Amino acid sequence: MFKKILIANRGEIAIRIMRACKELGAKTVAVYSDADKNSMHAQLADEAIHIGDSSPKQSYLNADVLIQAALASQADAIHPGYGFLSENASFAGTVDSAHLTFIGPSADSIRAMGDKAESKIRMKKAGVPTVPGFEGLESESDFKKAAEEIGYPVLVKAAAGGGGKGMRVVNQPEELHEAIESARGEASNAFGDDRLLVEKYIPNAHHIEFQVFGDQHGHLVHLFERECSTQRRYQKIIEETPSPLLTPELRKQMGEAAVNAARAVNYYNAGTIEFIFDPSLSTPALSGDEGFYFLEMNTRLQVEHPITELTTGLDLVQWQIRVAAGERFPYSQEQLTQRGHAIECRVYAEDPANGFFPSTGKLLQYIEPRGPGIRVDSGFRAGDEVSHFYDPLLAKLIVFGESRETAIQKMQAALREFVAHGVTTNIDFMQDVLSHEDFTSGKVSTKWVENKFNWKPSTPTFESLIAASLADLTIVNRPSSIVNEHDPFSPWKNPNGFRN
Amino acid sequence: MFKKILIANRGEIAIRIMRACKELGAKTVAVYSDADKNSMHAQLADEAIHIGDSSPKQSYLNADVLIQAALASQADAIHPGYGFLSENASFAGTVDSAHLTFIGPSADSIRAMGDKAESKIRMKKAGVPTVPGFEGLESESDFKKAAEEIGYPVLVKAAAGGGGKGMRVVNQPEELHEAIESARGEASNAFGDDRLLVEKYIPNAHHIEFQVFGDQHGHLVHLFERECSTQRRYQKIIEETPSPLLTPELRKQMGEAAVNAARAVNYYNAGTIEFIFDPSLSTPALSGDEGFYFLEMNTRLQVEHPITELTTGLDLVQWQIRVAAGERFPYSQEQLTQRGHAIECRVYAEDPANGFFPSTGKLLQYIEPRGPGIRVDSGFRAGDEVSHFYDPLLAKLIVFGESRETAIQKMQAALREFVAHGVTTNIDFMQDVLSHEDFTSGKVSTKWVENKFNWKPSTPTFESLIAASLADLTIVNRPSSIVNEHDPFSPWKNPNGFRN
Amino acid sequence: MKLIFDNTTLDLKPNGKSYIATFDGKTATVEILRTEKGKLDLLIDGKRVIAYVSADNAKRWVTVDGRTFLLTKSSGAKRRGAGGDQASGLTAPMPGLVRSVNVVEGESVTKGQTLMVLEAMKMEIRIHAPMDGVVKSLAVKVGQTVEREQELIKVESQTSKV
Amino acid sequence: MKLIFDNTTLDLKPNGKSYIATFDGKTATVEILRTEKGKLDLLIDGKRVIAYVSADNAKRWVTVDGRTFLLTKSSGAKRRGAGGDQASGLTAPMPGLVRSVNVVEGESVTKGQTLMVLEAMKMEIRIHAPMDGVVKSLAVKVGQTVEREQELIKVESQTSKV
Repeated sequence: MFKKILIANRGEIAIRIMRACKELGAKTVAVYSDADKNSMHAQLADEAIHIGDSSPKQSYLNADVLIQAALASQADAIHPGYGFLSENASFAGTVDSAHLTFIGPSADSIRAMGDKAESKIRMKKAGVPTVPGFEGLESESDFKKAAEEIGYPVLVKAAAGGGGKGMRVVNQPEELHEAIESARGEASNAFGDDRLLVEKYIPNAHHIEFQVFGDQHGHLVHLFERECSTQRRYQKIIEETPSPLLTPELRKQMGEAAVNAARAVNYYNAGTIEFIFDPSLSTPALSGDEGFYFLEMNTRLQVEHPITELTTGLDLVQWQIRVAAGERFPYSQEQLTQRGHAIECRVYAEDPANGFFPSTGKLLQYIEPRGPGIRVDSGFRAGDEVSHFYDPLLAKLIVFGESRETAIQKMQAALREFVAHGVTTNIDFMQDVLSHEDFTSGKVSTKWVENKFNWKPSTPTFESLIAASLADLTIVNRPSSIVNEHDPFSPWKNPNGFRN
Repeated sequence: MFKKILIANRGEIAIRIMRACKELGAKTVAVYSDADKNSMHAQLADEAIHIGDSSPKQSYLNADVLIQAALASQADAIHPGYGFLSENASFAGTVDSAHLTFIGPSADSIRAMGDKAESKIRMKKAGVPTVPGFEGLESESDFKKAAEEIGYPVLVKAAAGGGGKGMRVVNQPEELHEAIESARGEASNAFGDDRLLVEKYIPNAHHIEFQVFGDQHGHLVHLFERECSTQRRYQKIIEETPSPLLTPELRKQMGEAAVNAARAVNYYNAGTIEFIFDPSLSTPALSGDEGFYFLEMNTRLQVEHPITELTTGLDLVQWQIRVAAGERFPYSQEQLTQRGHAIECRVYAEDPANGFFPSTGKLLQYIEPRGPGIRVDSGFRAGDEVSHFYDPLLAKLIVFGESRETAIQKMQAALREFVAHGVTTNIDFMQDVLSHEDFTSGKVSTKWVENKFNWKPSTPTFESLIAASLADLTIVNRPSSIVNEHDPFSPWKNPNGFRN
Repeated sequence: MKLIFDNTTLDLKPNGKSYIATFDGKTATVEILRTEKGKLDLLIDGKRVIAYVSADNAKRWVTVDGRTFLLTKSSGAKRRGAGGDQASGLTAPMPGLVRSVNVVEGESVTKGQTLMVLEAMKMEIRIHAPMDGVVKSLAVKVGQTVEREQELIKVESQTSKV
Repeated sequence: MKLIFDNTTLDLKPNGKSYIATFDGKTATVEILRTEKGKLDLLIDGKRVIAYVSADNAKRWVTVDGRTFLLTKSSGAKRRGAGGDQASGLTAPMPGLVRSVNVVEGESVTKGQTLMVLEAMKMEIRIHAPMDGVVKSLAVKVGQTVEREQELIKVESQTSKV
């Protein structure tokens, strides 16, 4: 086992990793930027090393300075967390070259999954379903044939595309001609490349991913799925497991596909296979189509890993460290089981009424919910500053319940207990998502928040106006009595300066 | 389901129950004594009713005032928690008479298990093993015969006994005569009753209990065991599940005995069958003796119920409320499984170096550990007063790990993070118990703390003296800067008085 | 006394130990059970209400019954910009990079039209015209980094030109 | 400067930004990285040490490395009772009820002997003789309730009688 581990990350995930290190008896080294000099993650580590100014490029993305910090502190391994350099193959390689252990997959696995087009071809070869489609089509009759083979509706889209440009949904053969013409024109204008492809169009696509886990001795399993369809701006905000959509057969089939996908790149450590899922194919066997399609692989710990931990009983971060140290992962696929239901809500400092625009400021009050079955992974305390330099994730609120229904009830109770003042948050927004009948019936697809959920913040209640008024009368007028600046966990008073 | 539930208890268990009520959509009514007027449990409820002065007899043990509070607040049910009136059959009856629901077993079940001697006879009839022994013996040859039938060592003890008086361990027949004489004399002096009984003596007895759960429709199951042998002053301080001593066969056998015991009193709701366990009979079948013996039944929620919740995935308090409302408990014995390992440490305000003498005072600092797999059930915040009126339990620290080993590691890390200043606690003591090889090898019996573990607090380290000195130099001399009296969770400032 | 939050006025009258609150035709009797830093324990028409309140200048964050509201307290004087502003200066909501400027000075714009795009926190931030009008001045150009609250562009209301 | 906790004396000398601490023949260089209410972040001989410290009059609770110590700070003057006391008054450690008094005034007692039993928090609390001696006075009787710190009994040292 490692004696000392450097955590090349910040915030809640750095803290989560440190706890696992401490339980395994390994010392921890935190790194921090200028903006993070007062942050919780720097305080909880056995050592904290300053690595640069606030911009990620000058700190958490600076491979050289991270390696130097690891060598200087005599760490023997680096955990990259998620984001930043976690999926950077060359960083993983550099860590190896410095005779340190990278707590993650091999640089080769990261590289193989890093190129999205290449990886899709690789997955097809490995027999993993990808979205049915055809490339390299020339004549309109080629397109027609392809569309018929796929089955309507189809999507005509620019091969070079992205961001919805050069993309047309075609519901029936009569619409095909015009769709090709207009998409080709738009593609040509936008990308200087008028090649088009045709693929299956999935109107109410869900995002369902599978956690995979492997050791360095060739043992590879999946740890079941996570339903991550509640998204805004293509980013997940609510995740749950099990998915309300999967049958046991489908779960088995998708799990096997996930393991095959990971095996195709000789994967070890924790990874996630993301699938697009078509809920209209509730009986895929009849349609001759799997109904799920490889999207991409995340070759690192996932933000939403806690819901898998709660339902499988495993500590994924401890196992990441153990298998990186060469240990075998001891559970066979048959020994692994799902139990109960877990939901994660990502509490963001952002304004759902204003395009989910990030909100920055000082946390005037910050009270996390607590209680049986509630887990909060966070890196903030009252008095902390939410800066614009990093992701505005305040906390991951995770609950466990015996059933989906009780988990939703627990999450609602927990969200109602969460107090965060000083920034705008999505707490009220998520309460309303969770109580929407589309959510409770499992019908929320990846575009639902943008296309269907027309959220408005509630107008201030009589009670809230009374409270604000009485606070002014009884508290506000006494200097600094509302704001918690005397909180014992508020930022360091820093009378003696901080050692860099 | 109930609309409003009165919780006839205080502290951590009152809060635990309130959370379950909130998740089930029921309003909560707290009750509080004078000493508890600033306590957390009174603040977290939807309503709080003052019920009397600080002495339990005048408040939490006052059945009349509790019923009045329930009726006045229009509650439709009363949850008694543990302790206080929870095992008082006449209280349960009075609740029924007031047309309120008692969240617990029937008054008859409580009564049947309340008389320890009667319940033992009842258990024997039901085929539940009790400690082998004989009563009503007259001549020394009767005693000899009985001792031989039981097998040495045996215990000769006063039938009217208690507190170790009139009790002799007899290892071989030659010692019997003198033991009878001296025990008889002592019994006569102490109790005015010289009757003696002989029973099996178990040198390194363990305390292993089984959680049972039943609904009002006759369905009754067990939820596996809890090993509660780490005790001081006959009170549990560390509990874990599974027990490191049980084989699957023995677990099944004891579980069935527990269900039989509960069925014999037509039990429903949550209950616990406590067994004395003899670890020397590792292959009980060979000895013709079960190796486990009914001790008593606790007809209420157990303090240590959280470890069962973590390993079975069930919320016992929610189920208590549901079955009290008439719901069926939906799981068959076969559907219930244990997963992973859970440990509970009871953090007490007490001095292990001084006979575990309770410690009272104001919590100058109070920081609970947190993180994945850590649950803290508590009713205190920094600034709160630990009074002498009630049990000095500060918090229940509960951890979950995949294995016993990882759970112990997690508990050690969590105890090290726990900061409680202002009272003496057993935190350091428990760290040393957990790292003792007798504990890690599962050999701690109920008398181990008193008879074998010779604990001494560590002497202050150089580092602690340096810290105390520098604190004085840099902090203490600024007025009130060490003590957290500005903590936002400190006791109410109470500028407007409190409504009774 | 009257307290104004955003556009709403609440009237609060002491009444013995309690207060009578009036707002929008509704009336409630309020009693303060306790207060502590940032937290109020109230009895509103006999119902216990726990409220968390934080202040930052005129801003008030209030959490009641699991919902959080951001109110702006007004001194009671005329509210800023209410019908008064003719030229509106738009400022950067956070530090970032000017990625595109879509208009030129003197150009007519319609309410909601994208005037420029900033990049900050890996997001595109679109600066929209607050009203129909004319671009009076451009304070930044493409590629420039801007600070929070830095002025970006001034749009003059069309109504003032007519 | 010298600081005395219980029976131990620590010497602390400023040395530029740091301090040199000496105790029981050991020496360490200490630097304060940060302080906040009740918490110190120190560098002791290059090792980072987080310490929680709370004060209540002369008492200091210190938690370092997961262990908590209760120290009593001394002003440096002679410690109370060190060899001086001849008659020892025993007080109630917490409020309770006197359940039994096992001695009478004038009775000879031996160190450790149970003098009386209190009942508090459902526990029996035994009051033991702190030394060999004679019961000088009894301040309470059976059935009486006592407050914390209330005097119960006075025992006079035998040595002073010889």
